[in-house]
Amino acid sequence: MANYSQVMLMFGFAVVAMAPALIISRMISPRKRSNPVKFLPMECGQVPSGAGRTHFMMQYYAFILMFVVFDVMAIFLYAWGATLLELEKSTILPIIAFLGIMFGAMAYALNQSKRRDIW
Amino acid sequence: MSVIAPKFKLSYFIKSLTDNIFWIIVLLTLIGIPIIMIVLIFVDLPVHDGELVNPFLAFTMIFHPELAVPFLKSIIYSDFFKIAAFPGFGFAALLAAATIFAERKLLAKMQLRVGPFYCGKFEGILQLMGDGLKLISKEIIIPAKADKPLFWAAPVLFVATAAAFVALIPVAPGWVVADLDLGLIAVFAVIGFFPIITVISSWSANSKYPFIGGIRALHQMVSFEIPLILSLLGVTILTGTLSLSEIVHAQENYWLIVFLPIGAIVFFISMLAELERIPFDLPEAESEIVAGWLTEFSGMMYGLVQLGSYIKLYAFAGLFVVLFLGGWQGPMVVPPFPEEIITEGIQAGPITVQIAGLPIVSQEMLNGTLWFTLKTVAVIFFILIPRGVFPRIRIDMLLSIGWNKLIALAFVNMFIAVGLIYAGILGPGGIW
Amino acid sequence: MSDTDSRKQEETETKLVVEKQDDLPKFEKEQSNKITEKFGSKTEIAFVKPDRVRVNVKKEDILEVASFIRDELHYDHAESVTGIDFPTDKEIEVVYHLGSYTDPKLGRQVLSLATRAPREDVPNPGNDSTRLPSLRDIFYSVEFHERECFEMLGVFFEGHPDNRRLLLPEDWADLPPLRKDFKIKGR
Amino acid sequence: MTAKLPPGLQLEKEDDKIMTLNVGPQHPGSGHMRLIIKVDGDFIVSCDPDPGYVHRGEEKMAEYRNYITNIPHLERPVIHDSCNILYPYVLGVEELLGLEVPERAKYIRVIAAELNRIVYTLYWLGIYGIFLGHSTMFMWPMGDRELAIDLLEKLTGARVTHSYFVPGGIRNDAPANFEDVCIRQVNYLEKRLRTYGDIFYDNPILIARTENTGILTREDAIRLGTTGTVLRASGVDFDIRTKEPYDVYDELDVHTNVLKNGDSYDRSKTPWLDMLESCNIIRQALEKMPKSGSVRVKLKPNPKGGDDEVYKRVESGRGSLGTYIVSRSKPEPYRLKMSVGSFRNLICLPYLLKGEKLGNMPAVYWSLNYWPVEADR
Repeated sequence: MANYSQVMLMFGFAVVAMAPALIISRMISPRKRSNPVKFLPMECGQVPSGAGRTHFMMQYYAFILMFVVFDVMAIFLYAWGATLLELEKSTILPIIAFLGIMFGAMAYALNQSKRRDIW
Repeated sequence: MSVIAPKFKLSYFIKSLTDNIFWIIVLLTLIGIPIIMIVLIFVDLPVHDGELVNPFLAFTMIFHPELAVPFLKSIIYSDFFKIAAFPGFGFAALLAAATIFAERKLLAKMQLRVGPFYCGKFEGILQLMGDGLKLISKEIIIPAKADKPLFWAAPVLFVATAAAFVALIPVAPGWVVADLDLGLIAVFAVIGFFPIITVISSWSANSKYPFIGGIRALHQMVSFEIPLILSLLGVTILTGTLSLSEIVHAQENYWLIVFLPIGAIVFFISMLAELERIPFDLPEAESEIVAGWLTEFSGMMYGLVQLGSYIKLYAFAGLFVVLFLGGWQGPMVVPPFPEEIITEGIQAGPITVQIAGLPIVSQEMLNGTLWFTLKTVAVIFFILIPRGVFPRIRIDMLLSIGWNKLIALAFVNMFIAVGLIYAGILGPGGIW
Repeated sequence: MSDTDSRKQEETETKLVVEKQDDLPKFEKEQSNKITEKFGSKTEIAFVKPDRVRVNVKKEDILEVASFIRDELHYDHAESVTGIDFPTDKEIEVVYHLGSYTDPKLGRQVLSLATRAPREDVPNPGNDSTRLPSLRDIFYSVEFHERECFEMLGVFFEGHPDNRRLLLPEDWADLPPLRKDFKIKGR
Repeated sequence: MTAKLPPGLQLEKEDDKIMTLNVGPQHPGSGHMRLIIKVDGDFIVSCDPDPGYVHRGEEKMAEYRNYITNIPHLERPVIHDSCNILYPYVLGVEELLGLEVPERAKYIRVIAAELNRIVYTLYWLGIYGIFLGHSTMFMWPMGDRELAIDLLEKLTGARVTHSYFVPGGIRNDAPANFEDVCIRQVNYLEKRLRTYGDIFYDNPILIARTENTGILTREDAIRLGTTGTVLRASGVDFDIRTKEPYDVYDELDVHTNVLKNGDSYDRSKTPWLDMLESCNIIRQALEKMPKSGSVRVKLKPNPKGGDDEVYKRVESGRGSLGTYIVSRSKPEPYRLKMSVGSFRNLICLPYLLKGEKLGNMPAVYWSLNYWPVEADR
């Protein structure tokens, strides 16, 4: 288990190593609070109107829903794939059936995702 | 009297010099030495000759060559060195910096211009340092309505996640920060953090363009993660393991790209998309949404995100090498360490020193690192080239490529792998 | 420009009407004849030059004449819409330069259709009597040109769906800048 | 014009699903103008162009200066195409003053105008490349532009703002070795231009991105009064150089490039074909040009036009460029109106962008061959 903690250590090391860059930058860079317009969000030179984050529906939201299903499926396939050498050859059949079901579902979802008006 | 310093006087100059030297000495004594002490006390100190190396012993060792070598060795083989320097952060950051420079020069050559030229005597080699200095001395402007803690954290988290990714890449036999049994799964887990960070930063900026860019990044990474994961299924099937080091060991005779070219192509394309490089740089498409999710970043925050993305690039290139190009495997080109240095010692003037414990690192490690670096550089080169050749693609094209074509190809790849196993070409009875 | 000067010019301009029939280019003459046949005294052919014909109409008749030009003479788009300020006449002239893409015979031709709107000394763009009917329904391409004319000279085009400022800033509060009484500083 | 919105897009109802984006004036993909774009997710539901950020009142300024001093400032709207934007003005003044231009001057004018068209179009092409994310296509035209700029510098003495055309001819004669240098540079330039086809116009991603986006049908192109490359990409064979030849274009063999689809790809390809055609025209003109002779007729100081008006038009890099001069027996024009191609093409932008994806915005917008400074004048 020590190995997994090393990933976290690496993560922590990067945080500790990079935070000084921001702190030094904050220390040596000029800080002029002269103009409130300076701190407005980017709106191409105009005064911003409306909220920055709104209810914003990309028309491709269906793909994200598919991801939720297929990511799990992919990891499940890894459990099978890593032990393939030890398994009987006939175990491919249920996997193919499983993939068939998933492909059917995926084809339907892809077909539906072309309809922009479902969202 | 020059124009630059009209009030220049030699005596003042000498005074300022002596002042500076004085303060440097004072600060070093008051701050530097305590820091060294603290480091020596808290860092895991090696046991040498049955005796724990205490700070005072360590100090003596540093200046004693016969003792210094084992001490150095113990440092190099410590976890901290692995994390901070060699297979970890330092190595990755060095390669990332080299990549930035190489990219600029390479693109310049493709586009019939010279690229960075003036900073540094040779071909603008110090340009990167200049850029870094510029970025660090620029003001960091944070939009007034932003969620400040999240906004500050996002660039640091980005670099840190990229570093965590680097931790999983084996560079040479035994030289990996975290040698996991489920290394491949861990890679997917770490990759999964990038969209989250992107969305966090774009959400916290509270501005329209970063928001759209973040949503685009989410779509892009999400739709390319499935092909990315599935394209590596073939590797797992053929090698029967999820550990990256063992995958490399399995490629002793044949590189996996020989058997799984389709998987390699799918992985390469997904990699480009995950890295947000042209032609998949939709989240930063500057002509559509200013700079995408990077719009509100300024100064060093932007610099950190750039550093993080190039570290990520190195990590992905390294992953490609590990999975498909045989990792550190390659003919032995590093000459063996000369035995007579250990047996007879080094003749340095009147003194002959016999140093126990040399060589510090093994021949395999040097050779492996050399081959790994060469292959990684080659892959990075191929990642850089599309930027000069392709325009950016559109998000619906991207999604349809990801979901329709690449996933299908990934499954083709998987069945090729299964077929190779079941036909007996590879696997227990085959040529493996 | 002094008053007497410009008045004299106005007189000469109205007298430009065709006198030497023989020298005139044939094709252009046919075109202008078609207009005069149809509308008679409502229109006035200001000049007929090679490839260029100019027709002056009253602002009440311009829609009718423009539809005739589009449907019968096959001019299909407007090249430009120009407003010209004549302070001495207390009028603003608007000239539509019409051209044709569809009729290959008309490739060289540009027909100018001119009309005049009353001008007020103290303009209040959009609310005063400086009004003309919009030709947008007849020649779609005049949409932006008329918007420009509106902001630059204060000619309000009735029936134009989108009478907003185009080039000038939203907070422009001075005279319409292309009127003659708007002076450039220092000149 | 019925730009059909995809089903499910909300146009009428302004709820919080619609986000208003100000694209410009400080936006890498807008130029000096603003597009007020309303997006519903990834789709643009409406677009309202708002030019005028670089309005300089050229037309007003022209009323205060005489016919000669108007020349330098009238070319400012498009300094990359400064010969062409002066061309109709110079032609108009010549007609007003009744000047006869020497033959050699006419040819040199044509050469300068065509070179300038190349200079402008290469600039445009570079921007189109970078708008689509193709950075090589940004750098190559910018570098190759120098060839044509060097030629113009040799001819006119200035690199960008030439002020070369004057009523009655051109300002100065071409230098002695101009023809040799010109033909060599133009041949090389044409070779370079053909390589753009390989890297840009045959690029599969570019084709996939720009084909069938922002389609302007032939009828709409005519009805909206578009001009130049936009018009020709929609299948209308209209080029003023052949329809109403000015100077010596009637003695040259000018081929009009007409493409029929009217999508962004065709609109982006037409200027490139025009550049190749320009190389052709320059070579013809160099061949037919009188080798010596005067290039300019003497003008009286402070010339006055009569009580007259002229409307002259030429084909510039962005389409028909008309200048309408009303003269009232004064040394200054009474009214000068420039009807520029960019301004005329701008009108199709709201129609082309409606219902398009946001990613297509730069591809469609810049394919209109639009130059914000020229549209504002």
